[in-house]
Amino acid sequence: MRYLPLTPADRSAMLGVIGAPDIDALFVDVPAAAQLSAPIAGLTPHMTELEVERKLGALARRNMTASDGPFFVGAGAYKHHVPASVDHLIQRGEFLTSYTPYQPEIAQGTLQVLFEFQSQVARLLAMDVANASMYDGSTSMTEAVFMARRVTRRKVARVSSGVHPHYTAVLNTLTRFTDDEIVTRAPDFTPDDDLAALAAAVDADTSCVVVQNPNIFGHVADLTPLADACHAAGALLIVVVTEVVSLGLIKAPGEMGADIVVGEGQSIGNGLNFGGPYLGLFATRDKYVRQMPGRLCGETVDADGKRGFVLTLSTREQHIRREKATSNICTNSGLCALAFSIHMTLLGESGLRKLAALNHARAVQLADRLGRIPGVEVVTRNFFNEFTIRLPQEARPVVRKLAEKGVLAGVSLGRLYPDNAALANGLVVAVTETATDADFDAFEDALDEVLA
Amino acid sequence: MRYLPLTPADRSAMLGVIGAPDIDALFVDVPAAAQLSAPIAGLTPHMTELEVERKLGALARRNMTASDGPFFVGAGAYKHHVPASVDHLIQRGEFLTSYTPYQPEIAQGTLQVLFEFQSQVARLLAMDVANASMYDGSTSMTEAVFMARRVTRRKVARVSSGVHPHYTAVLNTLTRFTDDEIVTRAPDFTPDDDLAALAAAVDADTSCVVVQNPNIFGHVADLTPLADACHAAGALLIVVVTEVVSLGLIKAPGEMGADIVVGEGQSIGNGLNFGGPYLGLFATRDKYVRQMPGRLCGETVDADGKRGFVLTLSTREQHIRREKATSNICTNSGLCALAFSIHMTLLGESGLRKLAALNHARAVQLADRLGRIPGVEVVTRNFFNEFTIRLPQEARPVVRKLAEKGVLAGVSLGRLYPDNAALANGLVVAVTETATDADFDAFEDALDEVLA
Amino acid sequence: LEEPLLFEKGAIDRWGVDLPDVPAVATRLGGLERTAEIGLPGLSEPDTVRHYTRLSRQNYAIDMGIFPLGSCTMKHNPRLNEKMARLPGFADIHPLQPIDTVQGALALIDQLAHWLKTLTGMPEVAMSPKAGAHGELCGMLAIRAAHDAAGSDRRVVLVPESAHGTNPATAAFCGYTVEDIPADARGRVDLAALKARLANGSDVAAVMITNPNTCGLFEPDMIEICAAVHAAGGYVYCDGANFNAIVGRVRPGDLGIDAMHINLHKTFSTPHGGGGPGSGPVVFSAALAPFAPLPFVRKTGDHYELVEEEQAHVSTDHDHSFGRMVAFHGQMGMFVRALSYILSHGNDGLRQVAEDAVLNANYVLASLKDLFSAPFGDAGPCMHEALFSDAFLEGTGLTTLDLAKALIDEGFHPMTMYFPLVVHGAMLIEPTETESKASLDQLIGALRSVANRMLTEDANIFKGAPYLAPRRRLDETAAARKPVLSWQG
Amino acid sequence: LEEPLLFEKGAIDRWGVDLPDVPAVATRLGGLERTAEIGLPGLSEPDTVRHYTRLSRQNYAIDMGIFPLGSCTMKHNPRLNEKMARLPGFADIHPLQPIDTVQGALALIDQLAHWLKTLTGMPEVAMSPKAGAHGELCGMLAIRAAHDAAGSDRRVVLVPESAHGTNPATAAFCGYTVEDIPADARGRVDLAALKARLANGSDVAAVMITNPNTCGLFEPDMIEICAAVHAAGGYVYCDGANFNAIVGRVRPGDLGIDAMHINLHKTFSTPHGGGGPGSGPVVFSAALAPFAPLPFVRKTGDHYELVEEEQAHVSTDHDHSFGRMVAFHGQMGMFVRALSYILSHGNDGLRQVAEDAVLNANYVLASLKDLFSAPFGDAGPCMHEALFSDAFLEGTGLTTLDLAKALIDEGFHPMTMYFPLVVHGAMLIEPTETESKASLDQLIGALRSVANRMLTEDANIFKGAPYLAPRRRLDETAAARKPVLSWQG
Repeated sequence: MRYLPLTPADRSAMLGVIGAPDIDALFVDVPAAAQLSAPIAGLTPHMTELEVERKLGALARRNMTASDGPFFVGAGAYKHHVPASVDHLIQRGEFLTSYTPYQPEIAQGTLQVLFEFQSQVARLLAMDVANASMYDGSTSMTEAVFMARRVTRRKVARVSSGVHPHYTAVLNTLTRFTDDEIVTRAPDFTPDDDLAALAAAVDADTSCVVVQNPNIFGHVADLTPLADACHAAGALLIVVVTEVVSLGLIKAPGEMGADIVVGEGQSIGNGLNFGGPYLGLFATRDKYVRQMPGRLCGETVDADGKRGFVLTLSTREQHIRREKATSNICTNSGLCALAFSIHMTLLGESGLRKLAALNHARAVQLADRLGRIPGVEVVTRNFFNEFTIRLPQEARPVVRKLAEKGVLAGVSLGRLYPDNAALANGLVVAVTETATDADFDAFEDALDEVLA
Repeated sequence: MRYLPLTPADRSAMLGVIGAPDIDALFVDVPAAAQLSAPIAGLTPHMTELEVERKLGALARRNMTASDGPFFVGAGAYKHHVPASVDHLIQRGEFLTSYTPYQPEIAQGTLQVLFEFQSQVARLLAMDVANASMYDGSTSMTEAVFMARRVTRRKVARVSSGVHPHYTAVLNTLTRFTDDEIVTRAPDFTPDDDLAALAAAVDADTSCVVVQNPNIFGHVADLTPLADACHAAGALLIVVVTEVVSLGLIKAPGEMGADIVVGEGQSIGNGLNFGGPYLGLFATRDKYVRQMPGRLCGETVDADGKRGFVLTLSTREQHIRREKATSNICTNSGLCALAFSIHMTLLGESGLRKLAALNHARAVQLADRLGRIPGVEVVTRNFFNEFTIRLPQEARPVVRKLAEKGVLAGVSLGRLYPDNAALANGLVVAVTETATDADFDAFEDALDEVLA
Repeated sequence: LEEPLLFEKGAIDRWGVDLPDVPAVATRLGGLERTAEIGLPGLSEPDTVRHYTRLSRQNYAIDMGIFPLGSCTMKHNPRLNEKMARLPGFADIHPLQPIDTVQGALALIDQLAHWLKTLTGMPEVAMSPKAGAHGELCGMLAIRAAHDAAGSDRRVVLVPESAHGTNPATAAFCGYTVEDIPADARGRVDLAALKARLANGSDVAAVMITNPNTCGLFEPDMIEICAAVHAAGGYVYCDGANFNAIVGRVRPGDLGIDAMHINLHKTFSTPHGGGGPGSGPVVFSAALAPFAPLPFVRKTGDHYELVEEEQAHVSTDHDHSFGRMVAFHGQMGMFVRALSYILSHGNDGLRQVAEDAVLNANYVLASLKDLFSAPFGDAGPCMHEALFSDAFLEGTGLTTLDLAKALIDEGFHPMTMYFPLVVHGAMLIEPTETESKASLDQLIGALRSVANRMLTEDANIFKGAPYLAPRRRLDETAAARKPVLSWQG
Repeated sequence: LEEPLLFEKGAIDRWGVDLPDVPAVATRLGGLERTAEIGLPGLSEPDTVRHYTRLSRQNYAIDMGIFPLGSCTMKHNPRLNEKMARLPGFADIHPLQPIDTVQGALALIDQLAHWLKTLTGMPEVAMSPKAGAHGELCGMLAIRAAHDAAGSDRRVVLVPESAHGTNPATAAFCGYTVEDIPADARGRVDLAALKARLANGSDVAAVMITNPNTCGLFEPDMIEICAAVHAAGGYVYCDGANFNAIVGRVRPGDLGIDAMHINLHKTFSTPHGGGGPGSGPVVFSAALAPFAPLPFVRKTGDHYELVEEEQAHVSTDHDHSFGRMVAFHGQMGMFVRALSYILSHGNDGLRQVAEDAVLNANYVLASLKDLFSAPFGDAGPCMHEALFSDAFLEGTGLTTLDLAKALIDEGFHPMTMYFPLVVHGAMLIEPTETESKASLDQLIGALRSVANRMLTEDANIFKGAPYLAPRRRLDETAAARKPVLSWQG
């Protein structure tokens, strides 16, 4: 057992010190009926490293990776190029194998990183303050709705139809047994109607309006009028961002009046990983900071007056407040936040802006090409790096056929909204800096063939 | 330029401090005729990370790797499984990006590793003292011959026909302009004759006899009689080991009377890497230590009396002795030595013995299977994990045909000895712990087909 | 050299990535260009590597020494697991790719699910919860959904005082009122008191219990407790934080529990990473299985299917699912690491894990209980962690906190302090099975040395510790009073 | 906590790898079983990771700060290069696989060779030398072989005093007698003296010269020197250690040199790894090209061939090859890293490398020369490194060594000391292009502060430095007098 340092001689010496005849003597409290006397049947015995590598390698090879061919899948998770130094640095044992920094004297590395992360996120979202990360974008959004209830003492959350349907589903699940009332609308292809309808619906019972930008169809919109409507009614505007690279090019939610901004931070520094681990971003205005969920790192000084960092405002958290906590969350995505922060540092503002501009330009180029295919219509007018096209037939089988040709073409609205036949021909296509002209050619050719 | 921190503003500020009008002013000493005013033609401009990954990735994919199928290639480089923690640890910046430990106060990490490495190597080879590593096995062997000349003040080196022909070639190259006289014999399939002939040939002019164990054909032999013959004549016995895993199972050169032992350490901790970087091992008896080439790390104390380590006996080396140095070598294989030392630590003596036993048992199994193929003869009687078979036809084309079937079958003697027709049907087959029964089946089936 | 903040070191016109030129196109941003300065400093790659390398060196980590944190199970993180998680076939696949292109990923989830179900003796597992607390929520949502489906209106959840803080927080989140379960003198659930409460238990939806409990003790009455709760019409939720103590030796399903989360980073060694990510799959009894969340993996012949919302109504085995808990399918990266760890140990090795973890904890208990106050030290063996209190420091003016900080100067991370709350000045030490005897002897030696000095030397010395860490004691009160939560430069 | 030696910590019955059971077979070892204990201690994987992690933290490294080591060119090591070198298609191929199965590897070598030849303006390159000194040997062997082939019996090699120690060692190795070339007052080769020697130069086989030289200065007469040597029937070997200063701006071939090694780890940033591995390809002029060593890569159409010994006699372009220098084909792992670095910079970026390296060095020179003695500081700009002497410390009883050790306490690695030998108490500072202005300002500040204190404070304080490093000054004399070179426990 390569991970178990005790030798048989160690074990018997230690039993001697304890005064126990054998290891079973230490399990006396376990009822006899529940004691297992042998390894559990139906499971394999220990494997060598090489055997594990072979077994897992074989499973890995059964998946088509995002780098195996043309790739245009987005809808809440994006393939960007992550510099090699990011993965190198997050694998340093001092980051990888450290604990939550409850002992700040020997965790200043993690703490300073979290402080810098919070600062980067706040600026990126144009908000005052961000927390040290949450599980992912969807759970962050739910936490934001709860926070809005705490702040406004109202219970109706009105959710845009352009919010990622998985996010809305999570919100519905987690409010099933709370007092919150979630109002949703069926999605269609016209986001401006959606925003106008939301603005019109805000009322004195509304705790918050939740809107995504760019939304699930790729649309980007000016949220300022909606923010004004919310504030006029005493409600909060919650903005969800699932593609944070967009913020290098388009106005940030904070600039458009958002009160709480949540996001999925995977795009910066983190791989696709089949959906996790990802990185929930959460930011708000200074005045609401004591209602925020999640870990916060703050600046302070040590006994010698040196600047240092600590986890702070922990009286909001479950390990202190127990049933009165703002959230039951007690883990963040520390390592993903580190990767985000390193990648953001490598980009810097100028790099982020260039990366965002590149994503947009490439998306425009592909949209123009696809729009010229007979029967294909680009539905999204204004977008960042993702847009929706309407095909002349149901999109979901088309996506499968394109995959057989080696092209991962995007996410069909049929997969996201299986019960909404009006959307069935829609396909959401994402384009990042990793797509080449050859990828565009392959996509176009394959789509031509499948539709022919 | 992601690796260049200076901004245009930095550059002009610095030129101001220097008092130079522009960068060209700093290159005034370069004759105008040699000044290039623009980037050199015929070369590409800078690439992004992604572009480099794509370009080099495409080259990498044009090679058949040792893990792509059944693999039995050895002859001086061996595929063993290296635990993941080895590569993780050698990539720690403190090891990877540190300099030669000339400032011992801030290089104790590297120095203690070298001290432990020297200790491990000395024990593995059953010698008194080992150096901190050299370029590779072949250059180590040449250095050993030079050292024998310094020790004995004689100049004839007698080289076994079982020494790797590349090693002998290197020796011949590097002694072309020295006083050394290298006596070699044409190889054949009968190693015992070779050893007996060497023992008989040792005379008063002989500085050393150089013999490899296991030799290039896989033979393992008792070198004690040869050692006795050398010592009786005042010559040194130099033993070369190219597969150090063998020393977990077979008697070490030091146990058979060797005076200098050199080896290729790649097998432990290091990948195949198409031939480099590898790791030269070099060990000898205490009495010869001041004639040793290469870096040495020794124990000492610091000003507070604490144990510490330093590079020592550097008066032997070129940066001090200049033209009187024992060798012109001023680099070792520090990082490869680190990988060796970590892997050896993970193995420990019991692990090394088990690994060696496993290699041998698998080789015996394959030899038995191949020996049953009509027309195939296993030539090597006693061996570790590598043996020679004689095919009914020239082996070199057979190897190529097997490669087309996805089987990398070994090294043909025709490749190693292109001018020796008597050996042309020979194939050297190596078997390590990485070969599976399915690999055996595939090899046997493919060979059957090719020979049919 | 002190490492400055990124914001003091970088600048918005510095960067460490090269990007190709941007093609000229007519933008389609609807006039929403971001024009104001964002304020994100960049660094060249060399400076970036140095910044984070230097920062990392301010941290303590498992790779440097023991983390004797009770209840946290900080064990060795094998590098094989990191390597496996980075295989492109796992790391570079999108959660919404067509199902036919991710069969290997679904197979991996299915195999891990099989191990978790078999090791716990439970028929169903929900893989998607993102962390232990999220798993708790998953379990309690299932319990609430089951009661609702049965038309039951129970609103009380019983939780022992010694529970993790997440337990009451989670119960409250599901709309339950929390009541304490009393403990007996040996640190276990007071069975008689519990039975008395259950006698009028028609309002009790569930009992949440940690076993082995947070005092490091196995609940010997667990089977009886479960039977009593079931008899009263409730469910038993088990906090699985301490599964490491019993994995391979005891199946929680055999005790009668209905739901339990498993912290993959604890028992199955996914790295903690300074605070996450975690992963908290939840196993369910047959009674709760129909209420498990979506999505889940279903195997039909050789083909794996991912059942998401849309198909739920055609599923027969999950037709009461309470819904989706996360956007995609859970912490795949953690699944790979956990399965790599599990396969490396096998059923024999995992059993050894529990045995060595318990042996190590009892060795620490036996080696310290003459000097440290061990509240339950004479009540028999502990499980995987040993509980002490600061009663032995009475009169010195020093506390658990001072001892912890002094331990930092000895080169160790402190133990868990002031938890569980049921013991005054608690110190909870969990060595885990990946510590050698030599490592434990060092820790024991340091603890004894510090404790002896605290009993004999000037208390003020210890009030000032640590002295040798990157920072001295930090002013947490000032940080909270006037929070500075982001760079204001 | 001090980290003990592996031999104090491990044991022969401990291990950190699992291996499958060994099949029972009749061994074929001829009775050569190793029976005596070997004495190799093992550790579990957790303890192994901890041992080496702790040891690593005793090191200084580029990832932590500047290495201002003149002549060593310690620059940032991009992690992309490490990633590329680990692609299985490069890392997991055997040097003796059939040529058809390694076409990508040979193509890579060919591409790197193309870059090296084009950057140096030389028509041939030998890729196999394993390090800079090995490359020197390669170059000098080719020179010797060329003279021998021409029937010339020249036996003298001229080398400047300021040369790297490897130069005379290499010349001697090839059977040559070494004579010094004098330097002029500006630290350059004394052209008149050299010409005078070459006037009777029929015994001169070659001149070995470093350019930019080890004083950090470009030899302005280089073209004339080469012409004079050639006129005298000799060859010019150029030590390429300082190629970083001119890469992309000057092609050595344009200066007239005949052979030059290139330290890939210096100019092209393969990691130094605490002392190696290196890689030292050698470029050759047309005159020496036929004598280049085997093996080499030859491209025919789209197919790459590896020409090894056996084919040498059918080759037309290498029929005078002096033979094989290493067992296989050179440092493939380093080739991949170097090409990754080269492609990342491109021809424009490499030129910028030289410019920034020279700019950084001149900035250091300009910022220190008022305080430090700069022997050639007024003679014009330096190239990529700045040379100082300890003359300014005269009378204090302190030396370059003391300053270096004091710098350690400031958090920096010292500069190169006592080299080149032509300057008393030399301090040679090479920042490289990957240091930022802020990093240089920190170093300059520390150097000025230390120097000022050395001029004013008690000398004994500095004799005792370093105080803050993992170790104080080590007794090197004791280590050499009675060497302890391996564990004797």
